[in-house]
Amino acid sequence: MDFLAQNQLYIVMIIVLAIWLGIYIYLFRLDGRVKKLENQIRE
Amino acid sequence: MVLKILLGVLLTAVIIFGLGLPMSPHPQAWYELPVIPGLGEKARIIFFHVPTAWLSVVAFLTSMVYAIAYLRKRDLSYDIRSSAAAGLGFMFCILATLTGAVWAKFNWGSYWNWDPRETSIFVLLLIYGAYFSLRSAVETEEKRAALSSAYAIIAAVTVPFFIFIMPRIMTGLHPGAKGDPEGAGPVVEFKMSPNMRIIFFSSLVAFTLLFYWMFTLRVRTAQVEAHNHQRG
Amino acid sequence: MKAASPPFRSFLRSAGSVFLKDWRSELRTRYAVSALLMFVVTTIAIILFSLGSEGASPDALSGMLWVVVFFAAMSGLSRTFVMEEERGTTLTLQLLASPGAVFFGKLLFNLVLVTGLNAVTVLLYGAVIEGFVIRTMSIFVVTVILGSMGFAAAATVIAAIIARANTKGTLYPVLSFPIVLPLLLSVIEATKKASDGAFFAEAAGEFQLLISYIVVVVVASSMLFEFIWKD
Amino acid sequence: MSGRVHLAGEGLRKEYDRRPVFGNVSFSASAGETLLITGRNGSGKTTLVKIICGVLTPGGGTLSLTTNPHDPSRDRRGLIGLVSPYLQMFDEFSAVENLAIAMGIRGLPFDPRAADALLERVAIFPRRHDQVRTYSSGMKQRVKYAFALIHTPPVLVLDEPMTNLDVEGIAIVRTIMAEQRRHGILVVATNDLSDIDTYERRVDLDEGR
Repeated sequence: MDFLAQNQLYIVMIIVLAIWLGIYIYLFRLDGRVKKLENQIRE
Repeated sequence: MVLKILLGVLLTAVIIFGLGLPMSPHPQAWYELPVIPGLGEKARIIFFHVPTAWLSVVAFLTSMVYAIAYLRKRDLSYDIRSSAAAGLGFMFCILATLTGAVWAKFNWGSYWNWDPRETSIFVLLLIYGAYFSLRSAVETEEKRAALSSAYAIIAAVTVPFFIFIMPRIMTGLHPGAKGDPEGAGPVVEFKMSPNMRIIFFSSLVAFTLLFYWMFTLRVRTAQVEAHNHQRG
Repeated sequence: MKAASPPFRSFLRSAGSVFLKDWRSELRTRYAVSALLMFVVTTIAIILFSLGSEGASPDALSGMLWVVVFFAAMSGLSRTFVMEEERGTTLTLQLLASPGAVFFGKLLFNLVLVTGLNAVTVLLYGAVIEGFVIRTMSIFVVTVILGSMGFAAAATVIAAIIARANTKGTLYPVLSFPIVLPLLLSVIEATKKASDGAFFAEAAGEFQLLISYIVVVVVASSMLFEFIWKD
Repeated sequence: MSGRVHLAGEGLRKEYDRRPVFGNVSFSASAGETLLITGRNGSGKTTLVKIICGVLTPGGGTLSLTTNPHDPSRDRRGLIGLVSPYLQMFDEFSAVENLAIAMGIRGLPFDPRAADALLERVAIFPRRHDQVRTYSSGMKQRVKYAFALIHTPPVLVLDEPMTNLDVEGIAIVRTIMAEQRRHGILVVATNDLSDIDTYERRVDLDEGR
């Protein structure tokens, strides 16, 4: 904790990483769902 | 699939290295970033702010190219692409504006200074905003596509004039602008060490990939929607 | 003109007749002119009230002149197309004339309208607003003329888009502003130079910019107009 | 005077909002023939009329209108006259002025005597200098006939030709229709088959639904 308090930049980094991970996972799931719908249409 | 994984790795690396690597006044080791006088840690924004601004321009051009394609071919799938690109461009444009404004508050003392680049992105925001208000005002799909395509092209045609007007009217704060003793040429050139450059260009590539992925996703969802609409 | 081929001459005739029809219609109905004039008077009055007894700098005043022009133009220049759409005569015009003839006829009409409007605005503004002085008249006159042409060029195509959308006018300033902004910035800059007493040659850059703007916008809109005009 | 006119549509279709209005419509007609367009409400009669007049681009298919000998001074617009309920005159002008405007915008010379003769024929003559906005709807419909005929088009397109007309008006229109069939093509879009006694060609937009 001391380390983080002194290097606030790493807190920023962790937050940004978390946001990015969230977006990434969201996009992946969206991609999957769209693919499913597209397959439904094709049938 | 390869692209998606590449994107994931690349952007994660950009975040870790771009924000994580220590800065030192006289960089020796490969992992040390140089300190830019007057900016310090705040210089790190370049890895995220510039790519968003870059994408808002790329998206605008993409949208215009598909607008021309729509008017030539009268195929609604081009309009889907055009509006999808414009939508993403609008989002990235807002992101670039916000990140820039917050950063400007801490570095230049105020959120907004009407420096040439701020003015241009403001104009881009206005164009995007007008484009979407126009789209929402037209009900028939074919008409909406034709009118908004025409508008996008007219708007794009007038944008280059800003490049000639801005320097006459205002002095710049952004690196590369007139009146900046350090900068010559575009924003990318300012005093970047080789390792910074690698991170910066990786970030550009990663953001472009992200844009491409989001773009195809939007197009695909819109096509599914259009299909459902068609079947009633 | 002797060598003009018959199709070209009939194109000119056609565009001229579109202009003439709008012109005579305007004389009869005063559809656009009265709204425009009232707008100019109202805006100048508001500027007068807000200035009060305090003067503003000549730079600010030359900027404000174009604010008046912009909003007045935005209130009136869409009328040519919106009027056709409201009265259902768009189809009639589509049957009669090629899109190019309609575009250039309407462009000419808007040009006449906005030039007249600007002349009135400038005279009124100069007479009423104290502290607004023009030292280099030649720069100012050329600026007003080129500015009018630029406004007409940009406004005509946007008006055509607006008329075909369902909004009829509310979106007009929104759509026009980003398009007109380069024009607006250059004319403001040139007007400042005129009021500072710069030499004519010093404004050459602005004039080049204005001329190329007009050319680019007119060429692009005449190419796009067919897509806007035909369903 | 207009030579052999030929009007042909091949595989025409049109969509609105991705929904087909009609698909694969074909027809042809030559001078001296009447083409009848029928179909229920919403079957796209008006859409087809607008496509024939060249103000609407078809979603697919081709439409050709040829004259023989080819007259280069007239484009497609000059070959067609349209009368329809949704066509509006410039109503702050008089009937005569409307005809003059029409000829001017078409890029053709205006002959006032021809205009007077035409207005006489549709029985508007006494009020030809009054603004169109003061006319009754039946009179407006008559002015539209003059408006559509002033440039003597080889193809006359009538959408619901008898709208708003009284007995006298209907008689006038019948003679106009008969005359058009003598030298050119008459296209009529209507569901009221009592309007029209004889026709050579027919497009039924209800077919194939």
